[in-house]
Amino acid sequence: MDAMLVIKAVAALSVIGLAAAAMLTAASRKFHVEVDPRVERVLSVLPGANCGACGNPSCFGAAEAIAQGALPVTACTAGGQAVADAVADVLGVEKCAVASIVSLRHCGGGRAATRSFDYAGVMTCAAVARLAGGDLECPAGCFGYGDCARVCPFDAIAIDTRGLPVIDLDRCTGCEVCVRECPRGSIGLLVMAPEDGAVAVRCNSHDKPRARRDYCSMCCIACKKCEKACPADAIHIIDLLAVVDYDKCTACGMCVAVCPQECIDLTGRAAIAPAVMLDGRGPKVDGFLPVVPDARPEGVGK
Amino acid sequence: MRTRAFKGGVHPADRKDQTNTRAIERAPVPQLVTVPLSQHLGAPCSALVEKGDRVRRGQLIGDVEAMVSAPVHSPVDGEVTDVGRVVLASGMRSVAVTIVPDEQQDLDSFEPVTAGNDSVRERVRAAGIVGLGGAAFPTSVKLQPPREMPVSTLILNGCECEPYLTCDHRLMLEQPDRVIRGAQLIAGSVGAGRAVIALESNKLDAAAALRAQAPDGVEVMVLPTRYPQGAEKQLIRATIGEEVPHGELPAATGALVHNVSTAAAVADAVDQGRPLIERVVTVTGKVRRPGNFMTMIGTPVETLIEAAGGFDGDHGRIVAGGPMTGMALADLSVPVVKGMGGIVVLHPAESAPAVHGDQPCIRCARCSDACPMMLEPYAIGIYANRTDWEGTDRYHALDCIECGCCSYVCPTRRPLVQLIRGAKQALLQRGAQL
Amino acid sequence: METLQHFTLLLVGAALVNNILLTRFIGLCPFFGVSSSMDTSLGMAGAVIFVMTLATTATWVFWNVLLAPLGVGDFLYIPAFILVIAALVQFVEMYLRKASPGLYRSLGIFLPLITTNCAVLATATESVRPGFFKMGIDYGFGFGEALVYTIGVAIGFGIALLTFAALRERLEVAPVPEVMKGTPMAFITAGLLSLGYLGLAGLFGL
Amino acid sequence: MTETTTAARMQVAPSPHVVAPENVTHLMLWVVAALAPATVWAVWNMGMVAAVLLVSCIASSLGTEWLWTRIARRPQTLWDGSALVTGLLLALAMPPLTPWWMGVAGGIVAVGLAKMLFGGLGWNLFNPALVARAVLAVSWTGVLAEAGPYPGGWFRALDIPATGELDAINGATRLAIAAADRAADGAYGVDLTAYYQPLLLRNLEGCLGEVSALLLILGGFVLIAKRIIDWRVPVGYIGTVAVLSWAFGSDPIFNVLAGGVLLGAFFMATDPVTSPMTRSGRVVFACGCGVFNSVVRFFGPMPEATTFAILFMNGLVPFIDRAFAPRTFGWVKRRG
Amino acid sequence: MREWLSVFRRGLAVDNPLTVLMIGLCATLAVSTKVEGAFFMGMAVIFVLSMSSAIVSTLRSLIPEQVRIPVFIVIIASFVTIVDLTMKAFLPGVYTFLGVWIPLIVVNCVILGRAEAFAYHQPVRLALADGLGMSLGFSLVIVVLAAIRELFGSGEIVFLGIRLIAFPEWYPAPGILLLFPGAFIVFGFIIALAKWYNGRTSTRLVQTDAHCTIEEGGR
Amino acid sequence: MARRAASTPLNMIGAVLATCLVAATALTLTYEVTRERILEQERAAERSALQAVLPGAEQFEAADELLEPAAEAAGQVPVQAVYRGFDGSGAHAGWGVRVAPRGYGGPVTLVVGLDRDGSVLGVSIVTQNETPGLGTKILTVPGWIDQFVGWESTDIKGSAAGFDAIAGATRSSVAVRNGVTAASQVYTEVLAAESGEEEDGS
Ligand SMILES: Cc1cc2nc3c(=O)[nH]c(=O)nc-3n(C[C@H](O)[C@H](O)[C@H](O)COP(=O)(O)O)c2cc1C
Ligand SMILES: Cc1cc2nc3c(=O)[nH]c(=O)nc-3n(C[C@H](O)[C@H](O)[C@H](O)COP(=O)(O)O)c2cc1C
Ligand SMILES: Cc1cc2nc3c(=O)[nH]c(=O)nc-3n(C[C@H](O)[C@H](O)[C@H](O)COP(=O)(O)O)c2cc1C
Ligand SMILES: Cc1cc2nc3c(=O)[nH]c(=O)nc-3n(C[C@H](O)[C@H](O)[C@H](O)CO)c2cc1C
Ligand code: SF4
Ligand code: SF4
Ligand code: SF4
Ligand code: SF4
Ligand code: FES
Repeated sequence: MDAMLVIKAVAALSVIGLAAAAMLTAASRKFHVEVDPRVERVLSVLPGANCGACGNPSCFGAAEAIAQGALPVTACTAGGQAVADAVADVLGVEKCAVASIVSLRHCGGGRAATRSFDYAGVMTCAAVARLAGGDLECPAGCFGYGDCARVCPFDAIAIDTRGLPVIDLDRCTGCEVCVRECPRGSIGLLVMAPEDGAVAVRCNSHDKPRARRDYCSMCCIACKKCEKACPADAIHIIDLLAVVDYDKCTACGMCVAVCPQECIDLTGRAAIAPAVMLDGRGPKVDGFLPVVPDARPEGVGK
Repeated sequence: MRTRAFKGGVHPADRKDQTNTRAIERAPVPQLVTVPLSQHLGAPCSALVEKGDRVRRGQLIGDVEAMVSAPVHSPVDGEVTDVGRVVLASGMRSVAVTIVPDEQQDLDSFEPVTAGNDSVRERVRAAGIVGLGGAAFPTSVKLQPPREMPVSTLILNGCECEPYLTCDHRLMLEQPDRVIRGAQLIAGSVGAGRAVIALESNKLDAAAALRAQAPDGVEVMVLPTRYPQGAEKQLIRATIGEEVPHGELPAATGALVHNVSTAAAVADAVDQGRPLIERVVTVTGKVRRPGNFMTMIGTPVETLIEAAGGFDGDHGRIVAGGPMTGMALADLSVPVVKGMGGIVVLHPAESAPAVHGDQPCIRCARCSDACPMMLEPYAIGIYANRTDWEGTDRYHALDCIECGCCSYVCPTRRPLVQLIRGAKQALLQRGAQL
Repeated sequence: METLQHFTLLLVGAALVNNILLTRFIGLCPFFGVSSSMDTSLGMAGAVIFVMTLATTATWVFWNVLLAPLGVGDFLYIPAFILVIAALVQFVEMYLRKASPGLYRSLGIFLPLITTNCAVLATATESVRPGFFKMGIDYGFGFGEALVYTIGVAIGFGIALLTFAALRERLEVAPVPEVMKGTPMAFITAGLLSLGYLGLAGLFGL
Repeated sequence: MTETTTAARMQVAPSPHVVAPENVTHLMLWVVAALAPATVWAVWNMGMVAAVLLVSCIASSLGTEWLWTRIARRPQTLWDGSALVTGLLLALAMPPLTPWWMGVAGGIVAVGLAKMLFGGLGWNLFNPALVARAVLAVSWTGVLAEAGPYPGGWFRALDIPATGELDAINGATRLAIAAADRAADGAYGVDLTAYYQPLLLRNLEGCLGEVSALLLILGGFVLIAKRIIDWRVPVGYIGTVAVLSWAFGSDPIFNVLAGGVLLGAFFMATDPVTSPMTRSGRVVFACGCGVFNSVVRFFGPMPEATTFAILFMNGLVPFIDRAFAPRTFGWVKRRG
Repeated sequence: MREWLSVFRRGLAVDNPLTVLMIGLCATLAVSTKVEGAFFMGMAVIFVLSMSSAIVSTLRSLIPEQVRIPVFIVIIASFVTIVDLTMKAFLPGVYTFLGVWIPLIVVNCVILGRAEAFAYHQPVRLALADGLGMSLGFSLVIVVLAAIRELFGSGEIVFLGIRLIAFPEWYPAPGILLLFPGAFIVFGFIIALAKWYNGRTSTRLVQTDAHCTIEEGGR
Repeated sequence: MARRAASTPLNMIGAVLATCLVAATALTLTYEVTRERILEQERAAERSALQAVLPGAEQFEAADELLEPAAEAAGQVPVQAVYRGFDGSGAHAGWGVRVAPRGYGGPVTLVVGLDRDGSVLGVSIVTQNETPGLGTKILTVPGWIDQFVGWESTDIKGSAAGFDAIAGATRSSVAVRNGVTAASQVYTEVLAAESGEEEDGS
């Protein structure tokens, strides 16, 4: 073996190796730039959905704010407790509990509500809402064109065969994006305990009960049966509409049982009805919901 | 002149011959008038009357302090039977005063308005005049241009470029004196040295009538017939050759645009103290006796259609305003408002086909060639469809004037205007949030 | 005139006819990684042109001063070159971050990506080791030729990256089947794009 | 107010409420109509083989579109006619002796791979017919070559490399021959003007669509007159080819008439979906096609480069669209 | 052992270097015209990656922080050179086919070895699992890609001179599959397949994960 | 986490030097070990190529002195090597010429075997970079390459005219043909004289 070649090789590689090492070492000392490493660390545990629910334009913004103490470690609504704990972990601060909130739909009309005209055009709730006030007789009902489903950053909503959005509470993080998107306020944000479930009144019309009945068979008729049945004094007829006080509601389901209009539902993890989803390939339904799949080029807004 | 014309535009079949020879006639007094308190852009009025009150024709029934607003007056003698919410043709909900007219009506008299002072602007405001060209922007506001942008040219918009409509045409033909008087008053009020009455080449008879009476300083200009010649920015481009810069008022070019009917209403308000309680409405299309009707504000659309002889067989959409920018009606009981220049009952085959949802864009570029604002509507549509509002902003969605040329030419019938409108709304909301 | 023609052909050949991304399969990771928007790909293209030129210069010097004279190039060039390139890029990155944060934001963030990119190593190696690639012509490069060639390659990289990014922006909004969204469609688009480049093969005998 | 009195619900839709009479199907059928004379003439002259190829290309294009929409549960788009145009153009761009199974494969590639996979009509980035043609050409060059000369003509139609020697190939299109001659002696050995007439009227040595240049030009004029295509594209394309041919010392008219330039310039580079949106962009696009076509024809290994020229420029379209965006009314500066 | 397996398995699917991380595309697309070449390319990567992961991990406590990058690069590049020279000497046919792509894998191996991210912090055992998993994931995909391209593109698969499988004579092999466009397109479909597969498994994971953590989050 | 060596200058230089030492030594070793084999492989490849084209020969000897005139004779086509072949008895059995005509994707290197009268005994393709599936057919189409066998230098034009190119691989085919023609050219202008001399000399 050629010893000379070994020496030459070692020399050459060492020169290059040392030069590289020296350059890097010198550079890292000389050009050192201080970046707050906490921002990176917080960012690494955030979900990265950039949903904006926390009021920041992106997860990065949130990470900065959290690292600087401008926002609490629980700032990420979407991430829930897990993320809050992780953030607390990486920042080395005390963990705090977050309230778990999910969104709830306040309309049960769907196919049971009367349409006021034949609509043609862009199949979104926002678009129909701009034309003659929307194609529902009910001034507050859900159009069912699925804007909420399109915008949900966690893919928690799908339009079911009744033409109503169904919210998968397992996925919903309470980020409120859908609530902001809905032109009807058909979805309300509320605080609830997922394990226990909660009741939801599926009517939001402030018309007179008589008028409501004319255009929707699922409406609240203000009969007060729920109010009487509730053992926890948690449901009341206010302005001719049943309203739940979630601080008191124990999700016992009494009101659900007595409502003659089937206008109250028990929701929550245990109670999600197995609705047939129309997520692009379900059965086509006649009537007013013919084109939700087409109106939604796949993955729009996702 | 040709070089000044705006780019783009379309030539829809104008179908004006149905009504452009019909003299303006009076529509019957309806059994019920519903006068909305928000017929204009700006703050809605508050009702000054209650259920059960008696009102006189011309009496002020709604007003508000806000600067951008216009009061409303009762078009009839009668009794107020309700003050409540109604749905308007635009789909907006507004409080309206419902009046049952008396049996006997003196249609030639009215209660003259009282203005704070004698200036043209005050009288116009008191008369509740809004732009009759469609946008229903309170005229008095436009009579007060920003100080740093003096108005040098008043342009009276007699283009009436929308298909079917002839109300402005008939007005210019039958009452050129009122239009010219209005032009003089407005020009005097804003200090404009030059007044131009612009109309399209399909109304040469009206041009002749105007020319016959036009004094010095009032010019009659005939422009090529092309939609949307009457849109404010395009009209300014065609008459004085300047582009209204993005985000600026027309006054930035030294021009002020008013509709000819607005000018006529201004003339009446100043000279007679006449409030804006009536307007000419073209009722045309698949009706038995199409024509131009002097109609009281608040008249239900049904009444007008009956006045025009009722439907003539099957019909398609019923449009309030022109077919390019007007609104399809869901309900014929909606009232005529100040900004409504026509009721067009479309032929079923002529109505745009009903498109449900998204149609593909084949990138034929017809929309961008037709767009008078030189936008790329297809691109805005694509981004709007994805609710990517930044994307729509990159393509200047906010500059769209919603003229409808793009949807009109699109071979796949993409609902472009609707998509763009959605984008504009979203962008404006976001702008407001910021 | 001769030289001008020679250099022009060298440039065109390197940039278009033998486009490094679409006809030679080199540097594909960033081609797919940073082409999702025009803006980022513009930054990347700039950074690649910069780094490639620098890297070729450096490897050319090390090869001709150290490795070739010592006769150890044949088996040391891989560690030597990648070390040189990695160190260089890292150095430039740190320098930019300190000296010119603006430039760093537009170009610098792409620098680490470049180290992990075949194109730089391949082009630098190719420029000093003629015949490394079995391309149409046997490039026997002087320093000037090596530089022109490198710049040509880098320009070709930039052109392909930018057009691809523009295509992907359009693809992004298209209703493609759900499973094909994103990278799968990017690959198929690249395939069809390279179909067009196929027509250039053998142009001018390059 | 909310009570509806009329029995039938009224239709409410956004403005405008009237639309221009022409829809997509009309556009597509006009293209078919413009191609019809050339197609009929080709079948008349070439007979059964041409008919079989036409049927296989068109049937497989339509079939793929139908199947795709069924399987993907998208709205049926068969009737918009674009698959018909794609199939027809594919057939016209192939030599008549192409085996039928290649026509079928071409239709599947065109509509399945190049169009529907990208989202269907309007979303494809590359011209479907040309993608298919390129794929067939590089996949089965041998098969196409072995298909041999058309009975009664001596031709080989696909993009076979010109080799410098005529005898190296079994037969050649006039273009290939001309190129070969030029390469061999540095000048044309033949008088190219003699070819004008057959190329214009009846030429059996090329693809189906090349039988008569005159009929193609007529069809193109119809589309221009109907404003279905922008005249800038064919004029820019053909003009560039003519000028460059002249500059490279060849006969401009022959170079325009021979090969696929006319079919490409009038019917393929004009495909709205895969060409730029603005007029200036289209000029750049067309000239780019012309430059690519001529440069490859004169300095490259193949005599025919229309397919690759247009595909290459298709790739640049989004970029061109960005670079040549129109100036919005009232905006002084171009958008950044 | 479970930990070892889970680290090992990651490279095969959810973190597959080719279909998910998209690293090492050049060599993959270039040499996948032949199963033979792809196979040996895979072997080369397996060798380099597992050897360097192991060595880097063994030496991890001896290498000072600031010079670790040059040191790691030298280690990895040396293994690549060894493969390069050895293959040239003993498998000349394969070497001619793989040619320049062997030296170029150094780039990917530097990333994949992820000397920093993984081996540097892990015991040898896990570093090896990672290296093996990653390189096997790489090899798996490249061989599948090559099998599709060779079989359908040329009608047969020939491995070291032995014809493994062949289509009947009349099969008109579409040559496009052996060219650049074919490589991109087939690989596009493979990624889609991988995405679909990973999506199926990982969505389920995410779902249960979310559920568990929220419950365990203890409200 | 394992304890890590501190970043002192000594440690750092030491670590880098040690790595380089080990790596360079290992690589040199590998290189040394493989070098012989690599050269041998190359020689063997060349030999087997020559053997394939000159079936009668057993010994080959590079005739480097003829390279320059040969290159001149071949014109455009580069000539890389010229070999004399000797049969078992040491008698001159023919010539091997390695040429590198340009194909589609770059040079196609081939060895052409010529007998002493200049007729082609065999052609073998050594390296090529043609398009897989298309140009590579010059390798894969069975029997194709054999058509060159028997071409006479005296009538090379005639043979070339009747040559059969592979459909779809015309340029690659022509490259091979050009290589063969060039080799014949070399024979006519250089080797023929040499052959004669040797005959005289033997
Ligand atoms: C919010 C708003 C403010 C406006 N302010 C003024 C103004 O100060 N002076 C003026 O002359 N016109 C003003 N305009 C009127 C517009 O420039 C335009 O003339 C009017 O909206 C009529 O538009 P049209 O073309 O759609 O009918 C204003 C319009 C809007 C919507
Ligand atoms: C697309 C479009 C078309 C228009 N066409 C007319 C028209 O034909 N006649 C008209 O008076 N105003 C038309 N306008 C409204 C004018 O732009 C402008 O608002 C009006 O002339 C101002 O006068 P006013 O405030 O008195 O209504 C149109 C607006 C748009 C957006
Ligand atoms: C060849 C090479 C490969 C690299 N691979 C990775 C990698 O896989 N992941 C990563 O996060 N960074 C990678 N980097 C980036 C560097 O690790 C990183 O920029 C550097 O270590 C930062 O130095 P620090 O440790 O002082 O923060 C790589 C850098 C080089 C030179
Ligand atoms: C003028 C015109 C030219 C067309 N040219 C082609 C073409 O060259 N190839 C093709 O596949 N389709 C063509 N089409 C049909 C259609 O646009 C094409 O299938 C789309 O690319 C599919 O999205 C053409 C259509 C028109 C209107
Ligand atoms: S359902 Fe609504 S609140 Fe829940 S995650 Fe989706 S968008 Fe957010
Ligand atoms: S809840 Fe609101 S956004 Fe969702 S479908 Fe109903 S109306 Fe649309
Ligand atoms: S509606 Fe808007 S985008 Fe469409 S043509 Fe008119 S101005 Fe242009
Ligand atoms: S007119 Fe319609 S199809 Fe044509 S480019 Fe515009 S949106 Fe697309
Ligand atoms: S393998 Fe990633 S750039 Fe080459």
